[in-house]
Amino acid sequence: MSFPSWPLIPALVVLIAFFLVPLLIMTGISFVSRGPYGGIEWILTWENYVRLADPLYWHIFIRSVGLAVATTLICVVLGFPLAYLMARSSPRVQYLLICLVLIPFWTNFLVRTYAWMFLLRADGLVNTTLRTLGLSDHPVELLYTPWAVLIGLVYGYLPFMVLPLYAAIERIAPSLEEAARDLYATGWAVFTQVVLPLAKPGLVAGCVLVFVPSLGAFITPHLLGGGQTMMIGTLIQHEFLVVRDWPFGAALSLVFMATVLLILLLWLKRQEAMWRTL
Amino acid sequence: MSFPSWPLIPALVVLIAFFLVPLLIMTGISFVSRGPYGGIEWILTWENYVRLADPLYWHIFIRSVGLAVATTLICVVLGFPLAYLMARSSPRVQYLLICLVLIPFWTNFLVRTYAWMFLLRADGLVNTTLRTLGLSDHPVELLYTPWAVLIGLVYGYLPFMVLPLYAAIERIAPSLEEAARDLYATGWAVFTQVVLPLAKPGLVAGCVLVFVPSLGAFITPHLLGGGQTMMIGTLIQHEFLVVRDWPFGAALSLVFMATVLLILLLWLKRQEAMWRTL
Amino acid sequence: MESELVGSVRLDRVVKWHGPHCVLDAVSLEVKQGEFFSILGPSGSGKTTLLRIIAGFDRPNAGRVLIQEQPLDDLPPHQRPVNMVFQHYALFPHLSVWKNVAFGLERRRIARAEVIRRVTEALHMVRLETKGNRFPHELSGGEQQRVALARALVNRPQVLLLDEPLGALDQQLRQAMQGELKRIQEQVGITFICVTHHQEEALSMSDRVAVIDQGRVLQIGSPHELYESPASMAVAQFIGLSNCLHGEVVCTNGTLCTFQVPELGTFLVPKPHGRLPQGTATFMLRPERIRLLREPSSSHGENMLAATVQTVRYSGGELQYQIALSPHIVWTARLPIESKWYEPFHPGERLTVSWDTHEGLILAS
Amino acid sequence: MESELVGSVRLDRVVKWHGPHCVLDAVSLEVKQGEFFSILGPSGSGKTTLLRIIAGFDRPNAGRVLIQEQPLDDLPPHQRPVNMVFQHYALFPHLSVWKNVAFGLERRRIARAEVIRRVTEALHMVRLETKGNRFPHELSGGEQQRVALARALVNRPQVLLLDEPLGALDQQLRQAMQGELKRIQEQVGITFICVTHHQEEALSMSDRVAVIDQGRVLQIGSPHELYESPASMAVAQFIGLSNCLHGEVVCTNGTLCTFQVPELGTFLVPKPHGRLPQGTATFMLRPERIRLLREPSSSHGENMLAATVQTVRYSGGELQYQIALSPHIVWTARLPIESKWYEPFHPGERLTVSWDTHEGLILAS
Repeated sequence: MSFPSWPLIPALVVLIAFFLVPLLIMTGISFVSRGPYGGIEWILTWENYVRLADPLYWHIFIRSVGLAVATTLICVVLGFPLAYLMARSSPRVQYLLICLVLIPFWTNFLVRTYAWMFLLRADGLVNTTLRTLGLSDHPVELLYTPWAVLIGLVYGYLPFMVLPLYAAIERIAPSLEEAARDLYATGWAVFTQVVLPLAKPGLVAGCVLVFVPSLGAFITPHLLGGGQTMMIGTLIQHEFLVVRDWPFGAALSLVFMATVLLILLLWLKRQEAMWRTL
Repeated sequence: MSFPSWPLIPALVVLIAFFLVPLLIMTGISFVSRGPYGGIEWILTWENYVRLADPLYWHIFIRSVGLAVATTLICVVLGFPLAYLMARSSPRVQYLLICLVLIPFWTNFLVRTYAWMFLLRADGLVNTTLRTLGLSDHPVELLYTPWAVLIGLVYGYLPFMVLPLYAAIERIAPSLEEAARDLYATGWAVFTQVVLPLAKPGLVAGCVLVFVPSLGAFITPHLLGGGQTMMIGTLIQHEFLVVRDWPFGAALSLVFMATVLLILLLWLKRQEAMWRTL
Repeated sequence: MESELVGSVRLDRVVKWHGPHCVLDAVSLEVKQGEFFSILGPSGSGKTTLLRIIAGFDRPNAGRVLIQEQPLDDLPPHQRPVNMVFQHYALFPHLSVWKNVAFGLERRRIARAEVIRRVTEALHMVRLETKGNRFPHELSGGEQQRVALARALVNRPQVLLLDEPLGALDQQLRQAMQGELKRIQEQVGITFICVTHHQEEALSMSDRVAVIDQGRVLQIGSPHELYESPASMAVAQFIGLSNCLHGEVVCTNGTLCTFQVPELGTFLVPKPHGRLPQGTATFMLRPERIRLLREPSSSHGENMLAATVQTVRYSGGELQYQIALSPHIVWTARLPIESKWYEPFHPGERLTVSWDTHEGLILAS
Repeated sequence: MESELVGSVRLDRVVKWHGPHCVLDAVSLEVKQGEFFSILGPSGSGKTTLLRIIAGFDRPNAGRVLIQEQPLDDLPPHQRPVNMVFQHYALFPHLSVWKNVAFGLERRRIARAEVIRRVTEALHMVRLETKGNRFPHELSGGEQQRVALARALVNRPQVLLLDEPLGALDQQLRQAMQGELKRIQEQVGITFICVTHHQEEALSMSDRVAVIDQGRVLQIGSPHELYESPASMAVAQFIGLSNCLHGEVVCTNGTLCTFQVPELGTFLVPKPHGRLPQGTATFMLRPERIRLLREPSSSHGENMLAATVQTVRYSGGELQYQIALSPHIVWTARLPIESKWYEPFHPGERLTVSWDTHEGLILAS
């Protein structure tokens, strides 16, 4: 390119400063001790990592992974038809649907979560409706269950599934679907043999974008799950905000991130192998 | 399209349920009274909106808007060269840079914010470095200032600026830049006359994606700004979590969202007019 | 055989509207068994819509499509005995050449051994035996075109539909593929219906051609008929280059008439077929029927007009002249260069245009 | 004039490497003032790189580019006295046609009145006076092409570079634009350097053509020279169709030699220019120099061979025959149809191929 390259140097500096420095700092903090009143003391130690051997933390971790996987799967099932609808609509309708999908981002996340709490409470809208209709005489327990957390997470992260899927499906030429139809494919075969494999990059991107933040989410589990459903995100929040044990929180967060990365890499590898054999 | 349309019906139902119902509920809640122990009581009232006339809230709102505008501008200045670099790199380097930009998303938001707190504290890394180098003998006040909030917001939302800009710039054929060079344009003219106008959709998307959440942010201002810098986001959080006044929080949040929408629509209109005269 | 006289594909007054715009206006045509039939028309003439209606991607607003006299009506695309070669091939980018070709057979749950046999045969036919493991993006344009062809033919449809099959190829490859396509069609004996806007392609490959414009069939005939006896000026101008003059035709008895052009005088023309367009008519002459002479030399059965050379275009084996008969009338003449010693005319040179009286044609204005 | 003998553009042993691949291998050539010069080569021959080096988008690894004998060396593109018409036009999609054309003038801070005068003039030249307010996406392909031309010419460069200027247009439009481009070039008198892979385009528009392949110049000459006296088999095959035979040439005194092909016997050929390639050589004959005869009729100065018709391709005014001289040797013959009564040969028919002995050409193998 003949474009001058000098404006790119600050860009690289910013990139490194912003995106690597906090990571390095957290790594450093995870190897020192907790100060007496929170904060840190400069004594090198493995202690924070040794404490992670406690199966308690791994139970929380596994429960969080399960919930994140469920969130991701539900988002795929709900998001794919939605994304397909968007991609194959007229530009006008596409624009409208994108706006609709993005509406939640215009309101405070907290406010939206409280709307769900209001819906799911013992005296909330769902239970009131059930009671009024005579379908149940004592309140169904909805709020402060893993189900409530699941609903909240799907609600919060569905757009992250829909948007990359939409972008991927929009790139699939409609003539490919017609060619498949012409070659004796039923509607289901067109979907599994043509649309799904070609939407794969968007699907993988969507899964990563939903799985990672829903695994680390802390506000939704805190508000909708209550104290009963401790998640990895709420645990880290607890260490930082309540216990004020920064070094342990940092260690927890790093090990958790490394594990997620590992899981994802293995999954992406397997995906690749799977798609290749398809 | 010959694709069967029945899987699209649940998609539409989900879209409406997920994206409109919470909004309607919040609107409903904002018109009733607060219950004695938090929660709500079913008495219709304008009270929550009347209370918003208090200039206190508008000061907070204006301060928040100022901070969000500053965040957006800094993100544009930092993000444009970065996005350009990404878009014009070889596919291999593009992939690497996207991963680098997305790294922060792999760690808990809270943890990253604490890394910034650690950097900016009175006994943090920046002040320790300054003192060690003899550049300052008493700690510089960094944490719990609007500047810390600004840094935290830019850090948190820069990827939302970089990614749409990258997508927009990548679509600009390099031959257009060459044609401009051929037609006597200097590097700066190529940027202002060709790249910038053609990257406009990405720039507008990036600005919206940074402005809206940074205006509503509550964790970053809470942690990095301390009690001194009350923002609209922390105010809403305060109403919901501490005061437990849901109706007022909902009204606050709705009025605030409507105002943001209005500001953005006016800005987009002006943008359009501006670009047209360019 | 009797069955060969039955139309393989028959369109019966097919009408298609896109909103307020009439794309196909009661189109009827009949394609014979085993024929290479082309539908030739400019872009926007409705020719692609016609093909999509036969394939089942679009529904006609009125009229019917019949294959072997069986109406297709509401049969979805995957149940019609036709296959299509798409305009930009529409190869599945995530599947190998082999998998692309096998796609249709696998969807019909054909036995594995049969699939292998037929895909091998199809790839052999398009001379891509060795490229089965490649992916579409690894192939050249011509190879992609042949994969698209194999993918459709492997299903042994009764009718093969081709949508601008050579449109994405460049000149040299396009000519080679014209021969290839014709060879394959003769080999498999399937009815081909080919949509194109490229007249040379239609003429060189087809048994018969339908010329359509603005949703109406202008003429159906063999390439030779269309070129030598176009039904109207529109057909003449769409098929090959044509020179024309507007004037008055006066016929007496005999095989020749007199044609009068105010600016140029009179000359003889053959008597038009059918009804005589008395009064104003159009005279048409093909550019390669023109002889250019340095000196007027009278010869029996020839017309002669004085003219001036405007431009000369050289294209290797041929020269194309623009010659002005009057300031407002410019004709094109194509002359093969039959010898390397040939001395071309120069722009500005005065010469005599001559042609056999029987080569002209009178069309209604 | 003396100045016209000075090369307008001169390339002096230009070398360009892309990694380990040599794209241009010491290319030297000289383009004269006011000439329409084409660089013809297959894709990947390095022709576009050559153009980009003249424009300044790529730097040569060695060698120099001179305009009016001034070396350009490290001048950036926006300081070179050349303008370029890009392959896919590269029109600014956010600017109107008027703004696109005015872009170069406005960057050079030309006075407003002068900009208006010159843009009006340029749009008039390409016949788009009425489309100044349109945007590129509202124009047809041919109109976009003309905007790209106007946008470059309005700057009055010393040299105009054109990268496959008609590559994105379809056949009919392409032929019309060839004439248009030539007209504009003669009108403005600027040196045009045009890169193309389309041989007909190069022949019909250019004063001179350079044929390049794999980064080397194979031959430079007028279209007539390249077609009638190609320097090598590679050039002959790239310019037009050619029939060839491999055999032995035996020359004695006189203007004719004897050419011997094991399968076909001997016939006479003209004596090659320059050094005699004794022993194995290639005989080349253009397809339109062939006469096809139903009966062998001996005539002075003609060669004759027996052959069988394989295929016939009809394209309106012309027939193209594939004729087999032996099972392994197939020639192409192009015959214009000079009369509507002409009776074509049929596949399988036996006939005699005849040509004037002087029309053949001997090339080193």
